[in-house]
Amino acid sequence: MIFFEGSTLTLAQTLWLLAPEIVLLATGLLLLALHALRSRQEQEQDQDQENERWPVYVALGGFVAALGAAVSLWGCNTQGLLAAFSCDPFALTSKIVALGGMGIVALMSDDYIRARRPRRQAEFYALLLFCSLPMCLMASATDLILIFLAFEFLNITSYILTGYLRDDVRSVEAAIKYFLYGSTLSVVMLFGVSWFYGLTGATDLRTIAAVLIDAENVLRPTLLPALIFVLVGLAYRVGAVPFHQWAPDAYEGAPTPVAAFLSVGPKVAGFTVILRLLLTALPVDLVLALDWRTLLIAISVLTMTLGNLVALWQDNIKRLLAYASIAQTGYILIGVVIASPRGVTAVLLYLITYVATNLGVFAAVIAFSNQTGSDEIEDYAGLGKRAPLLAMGLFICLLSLVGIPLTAGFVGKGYLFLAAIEEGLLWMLVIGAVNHVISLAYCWKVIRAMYLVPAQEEEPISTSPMLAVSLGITVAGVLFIGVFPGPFIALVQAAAPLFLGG
Amino acid sequence: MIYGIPLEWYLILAAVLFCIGIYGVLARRNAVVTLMCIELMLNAVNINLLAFWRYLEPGGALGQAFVVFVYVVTIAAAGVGLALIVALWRTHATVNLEDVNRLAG
Amino acid sequence: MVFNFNLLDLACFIPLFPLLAFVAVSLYAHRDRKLSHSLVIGGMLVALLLAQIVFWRAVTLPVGGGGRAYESVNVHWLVAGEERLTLGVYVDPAAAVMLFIVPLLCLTIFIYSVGYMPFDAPQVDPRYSRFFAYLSLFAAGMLGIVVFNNLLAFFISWEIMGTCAYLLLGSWREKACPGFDEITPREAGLKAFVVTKIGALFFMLGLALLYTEVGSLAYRDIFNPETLKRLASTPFLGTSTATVIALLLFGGAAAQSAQFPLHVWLPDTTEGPTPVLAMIHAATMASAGAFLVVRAYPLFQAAEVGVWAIGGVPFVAFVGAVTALGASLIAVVQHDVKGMFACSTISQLGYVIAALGIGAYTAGVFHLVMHAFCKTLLFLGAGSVIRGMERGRQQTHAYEFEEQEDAEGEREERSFDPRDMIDMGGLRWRMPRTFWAFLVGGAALSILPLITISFWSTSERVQGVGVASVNVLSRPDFWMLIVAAGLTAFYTARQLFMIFAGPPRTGAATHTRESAPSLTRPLVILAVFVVCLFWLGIPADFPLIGGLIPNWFHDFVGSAIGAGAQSTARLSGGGIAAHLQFPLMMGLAFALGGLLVGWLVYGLKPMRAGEMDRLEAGMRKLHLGWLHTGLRKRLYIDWVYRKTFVDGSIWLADALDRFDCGREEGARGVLDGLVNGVGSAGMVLSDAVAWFDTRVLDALVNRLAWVFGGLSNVAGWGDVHMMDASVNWMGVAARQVSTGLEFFDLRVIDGVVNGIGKTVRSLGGWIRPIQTGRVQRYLLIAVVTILALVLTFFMILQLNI
Amino acid sequence: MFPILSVTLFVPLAGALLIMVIPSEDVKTIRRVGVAFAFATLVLAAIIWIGVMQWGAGEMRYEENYPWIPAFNIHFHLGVDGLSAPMVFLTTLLTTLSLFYSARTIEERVKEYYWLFLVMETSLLGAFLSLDLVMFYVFWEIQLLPMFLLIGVWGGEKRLYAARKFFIYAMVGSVVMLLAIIGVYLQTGTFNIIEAAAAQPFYGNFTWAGIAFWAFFVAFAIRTPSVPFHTWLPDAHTEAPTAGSVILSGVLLQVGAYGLIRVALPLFPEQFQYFVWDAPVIPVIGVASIVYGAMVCMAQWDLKRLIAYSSVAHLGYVTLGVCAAAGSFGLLDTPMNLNAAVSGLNGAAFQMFSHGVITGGLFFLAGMLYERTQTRDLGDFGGLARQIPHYYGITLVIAFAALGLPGLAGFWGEFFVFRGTVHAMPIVAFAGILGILFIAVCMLWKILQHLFLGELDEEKWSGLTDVAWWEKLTLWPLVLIIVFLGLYPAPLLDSFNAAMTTLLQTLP
Repeated sequence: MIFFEGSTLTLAQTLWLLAPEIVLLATGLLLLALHALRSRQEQEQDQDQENERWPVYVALGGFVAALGAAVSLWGCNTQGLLAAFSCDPFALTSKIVALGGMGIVALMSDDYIRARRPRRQAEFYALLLFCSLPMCLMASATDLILIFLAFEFLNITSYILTGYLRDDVRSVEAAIKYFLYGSTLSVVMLFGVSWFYGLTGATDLRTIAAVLIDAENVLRPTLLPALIFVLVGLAYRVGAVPFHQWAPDAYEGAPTPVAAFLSVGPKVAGFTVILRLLLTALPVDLVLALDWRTLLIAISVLTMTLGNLVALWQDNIKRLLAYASIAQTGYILIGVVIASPRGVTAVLLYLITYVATNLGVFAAVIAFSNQTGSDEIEDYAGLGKRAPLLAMGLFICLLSLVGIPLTAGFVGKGYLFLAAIEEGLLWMLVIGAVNHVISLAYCWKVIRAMYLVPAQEEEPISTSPMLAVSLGITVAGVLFIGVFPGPFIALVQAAAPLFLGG
Repeated sequence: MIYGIPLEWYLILAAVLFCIGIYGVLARRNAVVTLMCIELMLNAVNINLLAFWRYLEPGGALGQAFVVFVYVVTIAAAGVGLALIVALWRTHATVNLEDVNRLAG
Repeated sequence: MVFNFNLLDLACFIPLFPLLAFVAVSLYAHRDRKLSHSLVIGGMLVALLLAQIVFWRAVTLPVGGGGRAYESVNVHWLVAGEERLTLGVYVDPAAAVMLFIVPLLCLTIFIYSVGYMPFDAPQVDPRYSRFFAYLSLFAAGMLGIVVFNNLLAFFISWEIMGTCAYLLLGSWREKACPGFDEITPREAGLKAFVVTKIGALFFMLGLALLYTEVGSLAYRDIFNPETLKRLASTPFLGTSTATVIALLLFGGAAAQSAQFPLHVWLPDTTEGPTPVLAMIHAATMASAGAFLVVRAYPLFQAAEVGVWAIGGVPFVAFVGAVTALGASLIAVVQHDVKGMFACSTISQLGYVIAALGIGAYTAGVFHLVMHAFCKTLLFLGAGSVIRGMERGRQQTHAYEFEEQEDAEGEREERSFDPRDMIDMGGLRWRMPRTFWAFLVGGAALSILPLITISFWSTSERVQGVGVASVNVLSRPDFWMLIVAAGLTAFYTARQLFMIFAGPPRTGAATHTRESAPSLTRPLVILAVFVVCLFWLGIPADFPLIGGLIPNWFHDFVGSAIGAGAQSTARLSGGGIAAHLQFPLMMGLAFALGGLLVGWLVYGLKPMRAGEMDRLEAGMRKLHLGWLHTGLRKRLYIDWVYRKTFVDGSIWLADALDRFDCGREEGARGVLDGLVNGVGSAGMVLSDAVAWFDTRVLDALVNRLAWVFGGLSNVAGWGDVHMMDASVNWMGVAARQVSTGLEFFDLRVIDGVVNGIGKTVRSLGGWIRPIQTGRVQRYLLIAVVTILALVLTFFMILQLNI
Repeated sequence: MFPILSVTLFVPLAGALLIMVIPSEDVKTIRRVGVAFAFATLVLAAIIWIGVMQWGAGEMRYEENYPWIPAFNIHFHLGVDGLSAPMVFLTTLLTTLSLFYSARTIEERVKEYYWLFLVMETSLLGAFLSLDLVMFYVFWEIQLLPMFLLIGVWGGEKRLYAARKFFIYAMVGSVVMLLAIIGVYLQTGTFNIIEAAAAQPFYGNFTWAGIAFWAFFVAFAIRTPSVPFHTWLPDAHTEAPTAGSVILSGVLLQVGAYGLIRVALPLFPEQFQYFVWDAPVIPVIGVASIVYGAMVCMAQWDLKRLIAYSSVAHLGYVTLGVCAAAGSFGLLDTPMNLNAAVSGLNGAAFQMFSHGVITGGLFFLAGMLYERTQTRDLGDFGGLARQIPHYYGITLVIAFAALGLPGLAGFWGEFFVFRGTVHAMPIVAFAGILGILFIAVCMLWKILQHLFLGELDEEKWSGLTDVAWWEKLTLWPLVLIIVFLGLYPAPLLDSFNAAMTTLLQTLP
């Protein structure tokens, strides 16, 4: 609370609270402008911008700046001060996570994009920035309208990113499917939102909560379907079964960096929205809370089991990762169901570890496919010989994905299950354990290919510096979180309860 | 405005539109038609919002604002959707969704 | 304790030197044969000197006078919780006596084997020094048994001896050279080890129990009267602890000294080289078993009341008597010199055990000592005879090369065994020294039983069950021992006459010469000892010669259990009642009778060349041929064991192995399969089913193969005679049982695994096709779900939950 | 105070990191560095053991306790007493020997091999040293990965199958244990093993205590391994490289047994006693492992498989010994029962140590033979005693030790286990004693007879060479330890005895 006294904010302060979003927006526009200029120059003296790196640097600069802004805001808590927008530790945590993740995505998409659409790099990074913007907004939004806007914003930009290789059959197909599925379900959600508005006469979450606490038993019958619609939309956003089916196709078809983005960005944003919406608008002491918790429990069990089981079948690593991340969604939902500060902490912690882990895996996958142009698991044979470091990084990240001790994944899962037991969800624990064992199996599939199966061809795989850096960062993060989880736990524990209690 | 038309009618109309939209999205094979159906659903939502606004809190501006935002979003979505359909035509030489099933399993 | 040096402390160095010799030879000296055997002999020589010092010291001191034993040099050894067990030496009369004989015998045997082992024959080349190293370790083990102060160290030394026996027998000859009963030396070694190991396991359990009960294994703790009383009074497993322990220890002793159910290993050891036999049978190993009973005698006494009796005879005594009788019966029909001695060893040890069982402590110990001497003497003599025969045979060959060899020679060629007494004869003039040694040994051997039997005369307190004194004539064990005495005398005579009397029956026998002095000198020494020692232990009231010299041995050894004083008292008391004279007379009569019969059958008219063994001929004439074969085959006991235990356990092992992990490809075991099933159900669902199928099929095939195998076996065995059939039936039963078990488990558990696999597969098969790749299907699913949810919740509302 | 434990724990890790930066072409340096670091650890371990004996092995010595994850009061807590000090020593000894031996035998991917091995040493040491359940679990799980890679990369032809089975088994075990650990934490609020034992988790709530106990027990039984959780062992051993199976059987299995004594027994004495006495499941498991393992061992023809099954049987004695102690929980007031229980545990611990040394030696021998002849089928050999006498001699000693010959190290464990068992549960003892017989038969009949006795196949094995100097250097330390401990077990026994007496006396 450095700089707010009194109950109102000056315009400057308000803008300052929006700093990360503004930075992102500005950088994105800057990129586009520069691109326009460069391409005009190019037409004048027709030089090639094949190997130009400036877009990625600008984008990274933007992400770093936004990250810095978010960090600099750390500690302020404006709940109730602003309409529709709250800048509290919870939001900031998820913003930091999201922005960090997106930064790494930008870092590792460099070679990929330059190799495929050299002339359109700037647009790509601009789109990445424009994707991050709604994610930040979703983290802070406390009003249904803003939530919906950010939600759609994220949808649209990610459709474009998915279809970014517009000459690639698979990319376009993935995009169109994603588009149809996503927009339909978001309309469904919107329908629900409209009913929320109609029934409570408000779109601000706290007001809704207030109304509901008074008149719940009157509203409940009519509100339930609306609630279901909203939940369905959110479930689609985080890729929960049975609203997950867009994910595998989109991941497989999309450009790999975009798949990486899809696997982290929407999830982080979606879960922050889920937490904020459900816990603020439908607090646990309502009967409706019982409803959505029941619903989410079912979804979560379904999600983790199905995700793991189907992941066993995949031969394409991107699809495998898609199902793996679906399963992760199932785990995280446990934390949502717990619906207590500890649960929120668990979710945030899990999101941190998940982002680090997943991005690491994707970095390795990108590095591999940049060299070999393949995503099939059997082509990973002998990777341990061909690129020992790359293989080791992928190995560690996979272990973290499964949740082996001394990796981030273990911390996340451990904390989550601990919280679950404390809430008395023992059977959750059992299912989680079973799934843990199943998840070992597909992890083993990749490890086996990398280390145990002899390689077809021997020539070593070199990793470009950008990818090496991003892989290094993620692996270091994974290990660091795994070995010294203390500070992170403290962080999220500080962040979690504020928006509940306030 | 009080022409005796109760709120429920609007709501039912919206629901019906919504269902038609859903039906179209599910049943029609042509991508463009599907897109239109999505628009239809969005409009159903708009009707909802406006009706609620008009009947519950005619004083406020919340509902209208919401509708405006929804329009914006609708247009953006439509633009992206059409662009994607064009790309689909360019790559697959079809807009029949039944034929777009390379990615499966 | 304050350390005041006592000559008896030297006892702790006695086992040390042979051990050092072993280490030195096996690590360093094994390249040089001379060096190695001189090292071994030197070590044993030092041991002998120390042993003599200790012995005489013990005799002159009143060691054990009134049951006091000397104990010293206590090293911290074992702990368990608070209690401590120390390692030290313990000298009491029995130990002293053993210290007198063991090093002596071992030394003679060592020296003998230097001469006996063909020094330059190539096939023994690399193992010559190994042989001596093992011998030395063997002796070290025996000495350890004698001197240590607790049963655990006793046990360790005991097992070391067993191992040496295995090594000496097993690794001696590489070639499979079937002897009389078709068993190769290394099989014999394995058999010896395993059978004695069984005994050792009983022993070990006994020790464990005793350790737990008493909290120590030192003799001073376990043999003090209060402890014994407590053990005898605490109930355990339906009887008293003392009894259980005693029985377990006796199990060990019975195996080691080849008592009836566990005697099977000893006869086969005859495949080994003769000095080893002398070690095993006489000097060390087999005697150790009896010595265990001597050691634990107080425990046995404490337990005796509890030990069940058979026909009024204490269990221990009964086993001893049965063994004595049966073994001497078997010995009667042997043709193999060593084989016969082996059987006689068994029966003599049976006497010792029986003596101890009926409470004849001193008689038992004396019998043990004397048997050690006689049997060493006889084995060495036999060795000399065998060497003689071999050399004779070589000469025959040289001889036959010059002139045309006749059919006779060829027949020898085919079946010549230098140990077969049928081929001997007339060696009396060709090997005089050996003959005299043999004569002394044989005479002593045939007299020995009287020592035990005489106990019934010398002692009032015959150990009956509950009864203080019973009429011996009503005692089965008495009669068994009496008969065995007669048989002993008979087979001794038979052997003497067959080997030495009459004309030589083969060319080999004809060309036999006296062995080298290195072989005969030990014989002479031993013979002298045998003759002298006998006088020490003659029971005081032996007819004619009794009491000529005071029965020093009885006083000295008996004092350990406080029997000495009483005996001397009775000596002063003078003559004894007639009914007590009777058993001894009877025994004497039987012994002499046996000798007489022997002389009548074999001595009166010596056997001719090519003549069938008279005994066998006679029995065939009496239609007792089956009995003869049975005796030659040692009453089929070994064979029954092999058919049931050995084969049974091997079958069971194979069955379990299949059950566990299946050796053949495709036929994975059940446990393994279960695990793999779960594992791969989670992992590679697609190949799971094919894999299970193959496995079920394989299981089926295996099963059929097993059953057919079993059937064909039954068919094949149909026509064998009675015992064979029954035994094999047991074998088949065992096999079929294990088969059935395995099959059952294969079927059942496979079923389970199959189930898991199928369900998970169907699960996957159900899930996967959802991802059709058609976006509208996806949406359909989504919408349907939504409707379903809405409906459900409306239901819930209606039920207003 | 000088943090000797954490230094010992991290020296191998430092070695691993150092090796990572050495270029993989420079094989010689890599080997030197690896052996040097392993040896340094060995020296440290010896110092630790001596120190522990010096200060009294009953208590935890050299304790180090720093908060690690304060949120859950997880601590970086090391400590060593008379039980763990010998195991630490064993670990470092076997690792040193293995690395020294591998320096001559591992040719491909030396760099990875060495640093994996050192990482594994750290994790093994950690399991023995840690007094915090989470640390124990973490190290427990970390151990699996290097071993998994050792089997999978440097293994034999069926290595994929073996590695997979090993991985799945181990993971199942550790997941179960993790659940149990969490349960204990929620009950007692601490991960500290000692405090948790003092707090007696789930005290009075028998069902939950039973569940937690079984979770622990199954995890340890899989690792130990007890029948029927043992089937991963033979394949893992058969396929693993020589040094790998040495460590696997010598140390990795002991971690399970160690956990049984260190964690399962003190935390859940009541349940343990219940399942030993009232519902005698665990004795049955122990006896089954012994007899069943021994019998299956008798049927093997593959040398390494045979040794693997023999170690199943050997570790059954450990289970039995712990049973003896657990069975007498509550009756420990009389000195007789206390001493019996203590010597049961002594036997178990002694068996762990001696089994590590003996089976390690056996696997070294098997590996040497395999590297010379490329076959492990016992049927192919015979009469080697003449060809390779030195090898024969060493094999004699180790094989006799393996069959528990008195006077060699293998005997004491079995004897004390029976001394603990025979009075409390005679039936179990009588059944278990069969195992010794079968093991004896298969050692003598299968190994000694088929390898060394009988006819020598001249044209096949005439080229066979006797053990080389480095192999002697690898084997002789083990042989010396075996003989020394066999004749004079006091040093090791005192150490165990002190720790076990304390453990049993501190049971509530």
